[in-house]
Amino acid sequence: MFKKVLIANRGEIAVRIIKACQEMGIKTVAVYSEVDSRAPHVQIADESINLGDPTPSESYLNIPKIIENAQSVGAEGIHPGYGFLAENPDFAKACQDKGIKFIGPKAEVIRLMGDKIEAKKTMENASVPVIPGYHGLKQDMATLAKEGEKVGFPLLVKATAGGGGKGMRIVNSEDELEQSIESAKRESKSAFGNDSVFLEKYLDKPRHIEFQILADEHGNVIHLFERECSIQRRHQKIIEETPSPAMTKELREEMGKTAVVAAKAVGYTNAGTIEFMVDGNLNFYFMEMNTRLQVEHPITEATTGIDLAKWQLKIANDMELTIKQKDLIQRGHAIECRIYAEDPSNGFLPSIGVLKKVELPNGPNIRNDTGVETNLEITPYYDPMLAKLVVSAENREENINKMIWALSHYVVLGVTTNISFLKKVLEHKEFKKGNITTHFIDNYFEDWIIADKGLPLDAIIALAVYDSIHTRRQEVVRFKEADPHSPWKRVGRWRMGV
Amino acid sequence: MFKKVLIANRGEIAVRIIKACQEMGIKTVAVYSEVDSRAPHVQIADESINLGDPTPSESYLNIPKIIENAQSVGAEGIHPGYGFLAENPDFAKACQDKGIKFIGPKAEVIRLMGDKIEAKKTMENASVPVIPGYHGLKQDMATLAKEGEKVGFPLLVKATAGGGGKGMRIVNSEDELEQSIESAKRESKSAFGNDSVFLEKYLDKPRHIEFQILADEHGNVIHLFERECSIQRRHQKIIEETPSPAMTKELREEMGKTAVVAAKAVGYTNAGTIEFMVDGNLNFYFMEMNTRLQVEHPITEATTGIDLAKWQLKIANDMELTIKQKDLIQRGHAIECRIYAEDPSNGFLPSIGVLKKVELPNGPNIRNDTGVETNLEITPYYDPMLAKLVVSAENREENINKMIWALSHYVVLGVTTNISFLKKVLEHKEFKKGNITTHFIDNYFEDWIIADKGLPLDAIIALAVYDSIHTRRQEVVRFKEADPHSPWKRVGRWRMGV
Amino acid sequence: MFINYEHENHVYNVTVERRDNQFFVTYDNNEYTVNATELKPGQLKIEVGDRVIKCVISEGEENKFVFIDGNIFKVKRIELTGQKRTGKKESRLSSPISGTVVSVKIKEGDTVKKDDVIMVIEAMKMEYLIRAPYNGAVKKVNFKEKDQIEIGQITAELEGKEA
Amino acid sequence: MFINYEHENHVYNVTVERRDNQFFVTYDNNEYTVNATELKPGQLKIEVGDRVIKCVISEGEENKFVFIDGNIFKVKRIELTGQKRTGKKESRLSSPISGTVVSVKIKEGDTVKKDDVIMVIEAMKMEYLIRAPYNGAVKKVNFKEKDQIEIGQITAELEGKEA
Repeated sequence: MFKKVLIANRGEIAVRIIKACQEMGIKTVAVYSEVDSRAPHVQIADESINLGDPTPSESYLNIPKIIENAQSVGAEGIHPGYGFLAENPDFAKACQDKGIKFIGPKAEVIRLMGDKIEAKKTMENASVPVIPGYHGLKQDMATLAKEGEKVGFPLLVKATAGGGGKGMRIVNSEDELEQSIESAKRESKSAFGNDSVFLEKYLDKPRHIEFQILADEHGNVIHLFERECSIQRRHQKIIEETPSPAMTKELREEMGKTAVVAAKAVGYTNAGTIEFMVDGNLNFYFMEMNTRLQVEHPITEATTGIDLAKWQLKIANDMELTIKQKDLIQRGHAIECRIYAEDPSNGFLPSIGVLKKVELPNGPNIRNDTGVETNLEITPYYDPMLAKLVVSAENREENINKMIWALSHYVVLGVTTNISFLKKVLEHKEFKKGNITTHFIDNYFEDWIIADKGLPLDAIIALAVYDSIHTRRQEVVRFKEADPHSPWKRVGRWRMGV
Repeated sequence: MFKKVLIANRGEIAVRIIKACQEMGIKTVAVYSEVDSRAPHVQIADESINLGDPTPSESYLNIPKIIENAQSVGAEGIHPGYGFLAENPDFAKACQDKGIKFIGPKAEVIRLMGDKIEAKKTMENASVPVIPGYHGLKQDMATLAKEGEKVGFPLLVKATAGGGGKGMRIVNSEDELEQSIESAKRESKSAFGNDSVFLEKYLDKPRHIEFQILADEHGNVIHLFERECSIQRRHQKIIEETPSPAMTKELREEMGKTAVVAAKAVGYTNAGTIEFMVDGNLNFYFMEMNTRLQVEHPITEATTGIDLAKWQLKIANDMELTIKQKDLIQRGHAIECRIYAEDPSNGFLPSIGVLKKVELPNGPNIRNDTGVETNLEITPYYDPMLAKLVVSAENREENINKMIWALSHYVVLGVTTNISFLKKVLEHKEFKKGNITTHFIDNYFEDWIIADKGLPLDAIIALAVYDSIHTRRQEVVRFKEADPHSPWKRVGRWRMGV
Repeated sequence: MFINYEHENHVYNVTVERRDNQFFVTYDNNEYTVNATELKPGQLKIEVGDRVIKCVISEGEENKFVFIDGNIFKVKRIELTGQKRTGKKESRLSSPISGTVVSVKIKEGDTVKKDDVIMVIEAMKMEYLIRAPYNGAVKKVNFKEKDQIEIGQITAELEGKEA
Repeated sequence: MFINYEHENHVYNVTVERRDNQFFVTYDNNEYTVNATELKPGQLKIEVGDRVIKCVISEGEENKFVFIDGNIFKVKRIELTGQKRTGKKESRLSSPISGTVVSVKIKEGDTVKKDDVIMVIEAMKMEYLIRAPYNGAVKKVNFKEKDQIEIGQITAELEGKEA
């Protein structure tokens, strides 16, 4: 097994991988940018390296700097986590060239699957169903506009190199097509250094259902069942669950087999995910392959009992998969909620600031994957996901109630979070019935505003008591002496002049 | 389902049950004695009741006071946890008489199983194997001495009403018999109000292996596999695991069936445990039945995916078991370590004081069941168990490493704990091989002393740095001005004059 | 003691008097007699008659954060002096986030229509569009491509009127 | 600064000087130059050459607790004045725990043999036996049945000598 591994990431995923390594007796090296010097992943790692400037391109995306440091500390492997360099084939290649094991698939496979157009072609050739669309190389506006009309509206514009909703636009009519293409290209250029896009049919009642794959370097490939990831805002998943409420035994078997075929078609190794779109009639289409550990991997771990991060390390160490497909059992139900520093009542705008208090819910079958703690500052440099809350129970109904309990006990003060919003989604009667699609948030929560009834009485009483305890005596006197005839001294609620 | 349940307990088990209730939408009522007024179980409950005097007989063992309070707050059920009133048939009866549902088996069954002699007779009649011994009613010293010689040495003296090592003595030779019987009787009298004892053959290479039972009130009984509980100090379990390293598929099936037979023989309902002794040749004998939720129930939950506390509530609500024996699967491996405020290098003497800092390890498949937190005081009134650490993994070897990692990151400052000791046990090569018996601690750790090499260099450096940061300037000056010729000013380690 | 809390453009006036662990809170013409204990810093247990309020309160630089019943409220304690204060006007021309300007769609003198995109700001790997709140003429553009912009800064000035 | 730490009847003498975040620690004739940061109250990250020490230190009323590398050490900082201090003598006649006396086996004037049980104390539902540390005669019995006894209190006085 590796003696030392560098984790080229930050936040909760760096923490999760560091712990997996430490449990296996592998020494860990964290990297961090200046603003992250006191972050939990730095605190728990055995060693840590300052990458300097917080701008991602100067730190967590800086390939030469990371590779040089890995060499200088003698790391035998690099785990890229997700995001940043996880799906960058040049990084995987650079590791390989320097004799460092990249903990993930081969660079060629990352490159192939990273090109969404080539990926679809490869899958079509392997008889994996794909969504109709335009995946051509001609990227001029005239061609794209023409092809877009052929595919028909609504359609999706997607960045060829994209992922996680970046460089993606829904186009409802011809009018919006050009501006959407332009904007998607620009976002993709900035995020991935590539402005190529493709167009795709937009499905009716679409669900996003993906299959987890593990493949060793000896030709063995298994799938670890599905994850339902339809609950998305701004095309980013916020709630994932498994099993999917839409799934039948037969469909699961068929999609699972297809996922294994897809992975084998590209000679895939290590952990990966085949993302499918499933329509209202349970037709499924290959969407893309994520060549890395997913954010939502814990729900698969909770229901299968398999530690995916540890298997990534074992596979990268040339170990053969000892788990057989027939021995795998999906048991119980798991949900993940992503805790974001963002404002759901204001277009999910990220929120920054100092975390004045973080207190996590805990109990049986409650898993907190977190990269933050009290007094840490949330900066605008990186993704605003603070933590993941993963719960599991014997069945979906119990589990939804468990998640609502856990969210109700999740304290994050100092930045605006999506916690209340997540709770409202879980409490929604259509969610409880399992009637979800990727449009769920847009359909039911478009104009959602937190606390639309204002500050509740209990909060007012609590604040008054708190201030009464914490206000210094001289201040109390000053307040007491305030003009008793002031028009502001009536006691109640009123709207400020706007 | 119940609308409101009172939890007649404290510490981690009260916390665990309160959370189970809350997830199910049941309002909870905590009870507490004066010294526990700020304990976590009081903080998280929906309501709480002060029982006053910390002496157990005045508070957590005070049946009329608890029942009156349950009535006055309108609790429909009482969960007794473990210890205190959990196995007190009078309490179960008193609940029943007042129309409050006791969440556990019927009073008669508790009474029958609480009488160790009657319990064995009942089991023998049901063809459940029992250990040879004297279980007679004659309790005079002459009879006991004579019967003891018949059973032969070594033998065990056990309190008829006992449990958890209280009122239990091992007797190696005739010389020790009388004093041991006397002492066991006294301890039993004080703990259970009953000084009746029995004598029992002491087995070779004995393992303590128990089976978890769930029985509904409609005649359905299932078992949830075994727990290996051989690692004990002073006859109290400190490390439990499942599956047992000694178990074979055939033995598991046979013991499981026997456990179900035993439960059915007494008309058992709700969650319970059949404790067996297993000798070096894998012969097994019924030892006793625990008519309650066990301390170590989480390892069964981790490997079966079943929430035992929730099932207790469902069964008490007349629900039928929906889990069938054939659908149950034991998956992966789970270990529990009991974190005690006690000093393993000094006869496991309890330690009291204020918890200056509590920081729990966390990560995937790490469960912390705890009833304490930073700044809480550990008083001499109750059992010194602070918390339970439960970890699970794909297999035993990985799981032992995981537990060692978790214990190494478990911070409890302010009282002496058994954490370092637990780690040493897990690291022992015979433990790793699974070669364990109930004598394991006595055999390998009799004279164990923490940190026998004294304070390590790193601790000295850390302390010096800490004090340098935290000593006020004027104090530093005073230290600087200390007599430079003092004989104490050589820098190193020396033993104090004794 | 008389206190004003501001929460989402509303002001809540409340008085509180303390006697040991008992507090008398008056709000909206009702008086509440409550018993309260601070279990841990910021963590209060408050009894109002039969009801128990559990909450966690934490102070930021400007705001207080109240966690209560699973919800969080950001509140500012304000001093009112008898002068009616004017609430901060939220302008749709101000940046909703600190980030980098990636595209400027207008220049001085341009005429824009309501909802036209005038600037694109990128932060945390997402794009945010600034749209014209009304029809008008561009008077001044305050940022150019690649500039850093802070939350609340005004992206551009428009002549025209709010619809 | 010169400091003495007591740990399990041993004294450790150490000096430390600070310059910003750099510390010069001398122990047992070696000097260590270390860089240290207090990440959170009591949580230190200390770099000694290539090595990183992570520890958590917490202060009780009398003792400091050091968590390091999975182990915990209870340490007392003591002042030594040049007078050789005598270590506290652990007497086997003192109670190892606070609890209740459940049985007294001896009375004044009795003769006891080494290891005879002289008193039984119950605490936290467990029994602890006080045994005679040597052969001797009972001079005084300080507690009777049902008395409360505190940790360290002397259960009885014996005449005789330690073997």
